[in-house]
Amino acid sequence: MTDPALTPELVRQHNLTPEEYEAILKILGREPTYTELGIFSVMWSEHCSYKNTRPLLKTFPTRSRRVLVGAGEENAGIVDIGDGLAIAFKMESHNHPSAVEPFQGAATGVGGIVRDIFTMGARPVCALDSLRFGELSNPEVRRLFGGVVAGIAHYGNCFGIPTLAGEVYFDKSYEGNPLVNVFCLGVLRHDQIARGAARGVGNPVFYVGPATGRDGLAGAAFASQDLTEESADQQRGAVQVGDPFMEKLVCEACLELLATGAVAGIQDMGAAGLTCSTCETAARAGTGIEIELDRVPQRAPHMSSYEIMLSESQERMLIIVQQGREAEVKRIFDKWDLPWSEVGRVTDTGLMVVTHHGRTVASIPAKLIASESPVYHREARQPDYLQAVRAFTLAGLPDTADPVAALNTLLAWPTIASKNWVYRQYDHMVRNNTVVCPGSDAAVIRIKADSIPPAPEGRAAQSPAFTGEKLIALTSECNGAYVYLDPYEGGKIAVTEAARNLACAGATPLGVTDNLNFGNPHNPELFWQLQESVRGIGDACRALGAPITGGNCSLYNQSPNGPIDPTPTVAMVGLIEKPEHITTQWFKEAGDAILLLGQPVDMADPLQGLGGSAYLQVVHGRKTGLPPRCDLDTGRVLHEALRSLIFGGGIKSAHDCSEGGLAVCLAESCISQTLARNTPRRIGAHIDLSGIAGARLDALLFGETQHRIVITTSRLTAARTLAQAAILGVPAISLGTVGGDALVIQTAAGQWSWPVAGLHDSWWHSLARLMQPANA
Amino acid sequence: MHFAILQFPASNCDQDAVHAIRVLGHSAELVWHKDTSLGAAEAVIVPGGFSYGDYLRTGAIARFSPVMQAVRRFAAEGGLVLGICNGFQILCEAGLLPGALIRNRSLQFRCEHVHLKTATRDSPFTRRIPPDTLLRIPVAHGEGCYYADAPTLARLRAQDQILWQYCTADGVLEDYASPNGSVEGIAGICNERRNVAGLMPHPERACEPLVGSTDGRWILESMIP
Amino acid sequence: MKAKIIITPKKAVLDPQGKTVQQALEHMGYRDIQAVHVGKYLEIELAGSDREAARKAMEEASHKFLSNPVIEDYQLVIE
Amino acid sequence: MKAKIIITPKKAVLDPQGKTVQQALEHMGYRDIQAVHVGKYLEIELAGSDREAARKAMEEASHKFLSNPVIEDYQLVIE
Ligand SMILES: Nc1ncnc2c1ncn2[C@@H]1O[C@H](COP(=O)(O)OP(=O)(O)O)[C@@H](O)[C@H]1O
Ligand SMILES: [Mg+2]
Repeated sequence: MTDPALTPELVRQHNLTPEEYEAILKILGREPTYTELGIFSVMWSEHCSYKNTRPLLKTFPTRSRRVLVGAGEENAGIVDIGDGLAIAFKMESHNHPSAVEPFQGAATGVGGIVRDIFTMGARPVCALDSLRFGELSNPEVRRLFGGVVAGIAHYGNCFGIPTLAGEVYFDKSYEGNPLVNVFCLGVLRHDQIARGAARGVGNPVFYVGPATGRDGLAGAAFASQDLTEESADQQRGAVQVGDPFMEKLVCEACLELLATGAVAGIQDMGAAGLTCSTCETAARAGTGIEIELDRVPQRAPHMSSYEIMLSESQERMLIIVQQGREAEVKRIFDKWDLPWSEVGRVTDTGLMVVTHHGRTVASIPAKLIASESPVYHREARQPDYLQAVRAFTLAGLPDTADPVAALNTLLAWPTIASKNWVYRQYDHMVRNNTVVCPGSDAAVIRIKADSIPPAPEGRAAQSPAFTGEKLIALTSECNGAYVYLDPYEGGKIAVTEAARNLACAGATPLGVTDNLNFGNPHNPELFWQLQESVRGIGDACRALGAPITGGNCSLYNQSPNGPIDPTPTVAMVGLIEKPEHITTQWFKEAGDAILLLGQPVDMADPLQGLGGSAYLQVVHGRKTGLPPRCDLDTGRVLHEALRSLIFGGGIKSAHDCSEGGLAVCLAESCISQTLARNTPRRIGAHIDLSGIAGARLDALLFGETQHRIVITTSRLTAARTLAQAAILGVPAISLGTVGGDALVIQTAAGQWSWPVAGLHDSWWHSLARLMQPANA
Repeated sequence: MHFAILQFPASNCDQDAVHAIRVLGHSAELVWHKDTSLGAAEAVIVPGGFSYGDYLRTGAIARFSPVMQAVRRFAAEGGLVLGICNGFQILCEAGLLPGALIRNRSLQFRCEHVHLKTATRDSPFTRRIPPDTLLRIPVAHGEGCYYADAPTLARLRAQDQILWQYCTADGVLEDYASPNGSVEGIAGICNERRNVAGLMPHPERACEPLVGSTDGRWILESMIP
Repeated sequence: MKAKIIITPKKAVLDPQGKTVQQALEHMGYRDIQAVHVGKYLEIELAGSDREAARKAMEEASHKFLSNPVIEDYQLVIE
Repeated sequence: MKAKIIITPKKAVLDPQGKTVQQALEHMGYRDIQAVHVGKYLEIELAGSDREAARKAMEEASHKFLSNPVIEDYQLVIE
């Protein structure tokens, strides 16, 4: 097979600019081969090089005294959780593959992020998924949503990782370009951190896992273009299919192998497969690497060197083994019946050399691919649409006349409705560690001895085995509408709400991983959204003491219908010190006092928290107005106060106000506890808001003023709790009492009542009904 | 009491079973699917997971593993064998239990807590369950719909082999209480000799207050003399 | 040679997938659908040329392993 | 009439199920197995007698709904 001639057209098809091509000539001192052109094109795609985002990512706070491996150093960041233990976590997107083939696209997304985690030497212990789709009235959206959820379920369940938290938003802007962000968290001991580096000249390089096929050719490049009919069609020919069964075996075998100490470096073959893994491991170690493609197991006949290097076949790993210890690799991989092959060696040349059929098809200075990769400071311009957003006022917007209907509608709105249709398809309890299941503000998982990979041989005797338990809380957040309406505030709110959810669970933040889902960075207005939200996220992470330990950028999220709402998804992980601190969102017992921490309505906001709100979208059909203001100090003080109260004992439930405002928060507190299948535990509440003056009724009930948390205590401790909140610097008022069969809200404007059975029905079954219009 | 917990490629509740047994104060060891002996085991648990990816049919490939020959002998000698979830599927495929488990009627995987009624306390898997006590235990499966033909069902009933049924919080057998559409709400059964049992729910995930239920202990403790 | 094996759920066994496909087809406007059965299809490529030996081996595999006689029937063709 | 539809994974697409079944067969001692592909089989019972109309409808359904053209091929027979 002859390689095509290098023409400017071919260079363009590889998404390389003439300037980038010049840079390649300079690095090589000659024309690239066809395979080299392919290698540069994927390595310099946005997906692998972050060429448009690197300058922005540099502004993130990435360190704390707990961060052991920081953002960008390795495949995932690592954070200390005490007692010699650490967690590795990261989020990754699989948006475009999921648009093309929802089930496999989402499934392989899970596979990819799980590999990123065990590559670090950590045992994957839980996953989380953050999803965005168009509106469910569209059958194509239902197909995508159903397929994505089934794909995540298939991969995660079979692998045996609990998917225990996440979020799903539905908005027209995601039609045709769904977002599928998946997160994985793993556990390891400090002395178990593995490196993705090709260390030790002369060390053999092993390929383990299934054979390479033509699947996902140049998937990284595909992710770095707008989603068009044409680009999708190209990708359809080569859809990646995930094999979670294989991944489970590869994971167990790798962890077992790492424990032997025979591994000098390990790297998964994710985006850009063999190319990226060889290049990066050599660049990290400052060595060279030589691989012989004839030794790479191949699934399809007659694959070219270009295809083998660019394939994204799943579940493959590259392992650099200490010379002389090859037998251990063979023994362990044979035990697990896994294919392996010795494909090359570490060298001291600094070159990544690829040979095929006796010919050298690529020879590139590994370090330079990374260090000389282009960086662009894109033009940013404030979008025109913001004028109208800022001009929006409540004048002419009649106050609510029917709060009863409005609350029921909001609870049934798919974005707010219970996501049980999703998470009941995920095995969220496998591994026997799930303490708080999906359905509360944050999920809680315990870490115990069997969460940790096998101990390195010989080391076990030195450091005593961990026999205790640790508790980790997780949540993910991002309200894309807010970010669209004000990217800076929206970015801040995503982080702050995540931190607030953790506080509600009784947890203190450890770190953040983010996934920046945006449109085409060449569009200055879209780049401005990116730049502003990065600034917001960075500021919030600094203020709340949650460093960013890693993440992922997914640009070019636009279909022919236009760009998505900018969606910088934030996943935050926190530590819960004691089991007694674990707090859930639902009301516990009749007679308990309901209190509000925070300002009922932000009266300094001219929109009283209604800008960008779910209420405005659902009831008035408008996605506009500046979102609620997010003062980071107020947030920090509130979270710390809530934690102090929880640590002091006596807080029986805590739920924050987010989409749908106070009324939705109260309703959820009444109806969100589930004891078992078809066995909700519902309990009513009597709320008196008549003392709150000045605000509009819709703003009081459904406004989304930030920094508010509804808590309950026993009646006897309520007064003391209010006094303590005041000392801790947080406004707090009494809202009412738990009990009865209805949520009753009394305001200055009147009294309304909702039987909890009806609220529950609207909220719990909404997604199932929308997904089955035929049976509705 | 010493338990053997089988480990197939892609078993993923094997560690959970080991942990649960240790929580109960007993010992457990993993036995690799290629092993031909169960060692010093006094009881066997075939754990949940997706052995061999559940490819072809759940449990179809695992059933042919060398270790299953050992389990067969162990059962033939009267040893206690409990199959949980995928383990139940494997035991049915292996013919150690009658019937089969097919796709959930919803066609979707279901993970949630369910209520179980113990249909008979006359078995080494149910004998310690307090009378008239419903169990609250998680399920997590895509293919847990129990099927057996009419003569087999009649035999199961006649010989009191149905051990657990899905029920409502009030203990009523209702269709909607079942996560999978099993015939007669069957969640678990035993063989005629009453030393081999299988169930779809996960008792090993319900042995500690921290994870939300301790009802699974009744089942595992029943196995301990 | 090729062994082609079609595995179908026994008539008495609940076939929720068949039911769902039928409903979906009806919902999409297809008429005259009286029943849908969903099964499995296996294609096994075999070396060698002894048809009778292949048939015997594949019959056995189908009966013992590829299908579950409690819930499934199979048809085998050697080509 | 009956429509019989065989749906198989496209050749270029990974078929982990086929691979696993192949390995299992080899472990059980079956020789000469070169490849295994696992697909789906649908049997649709149709009322009426217009074969051509049935074929057209079933072609469309196979393409649009019963198979996933991104990763699967199908064969349709009307009997
Ligand atoms: N895709 C999903 N996967 C798993 N759990 C989910 C998913 N979407 C939502 N959840 C869970 O449902 C609950 C409610 O989610 P959400 O409405 O986003 O809450 P909040 O407003 O507090 O962030 C949370 O426990 C969340 O983790
Ligand atoms: Mg919340």
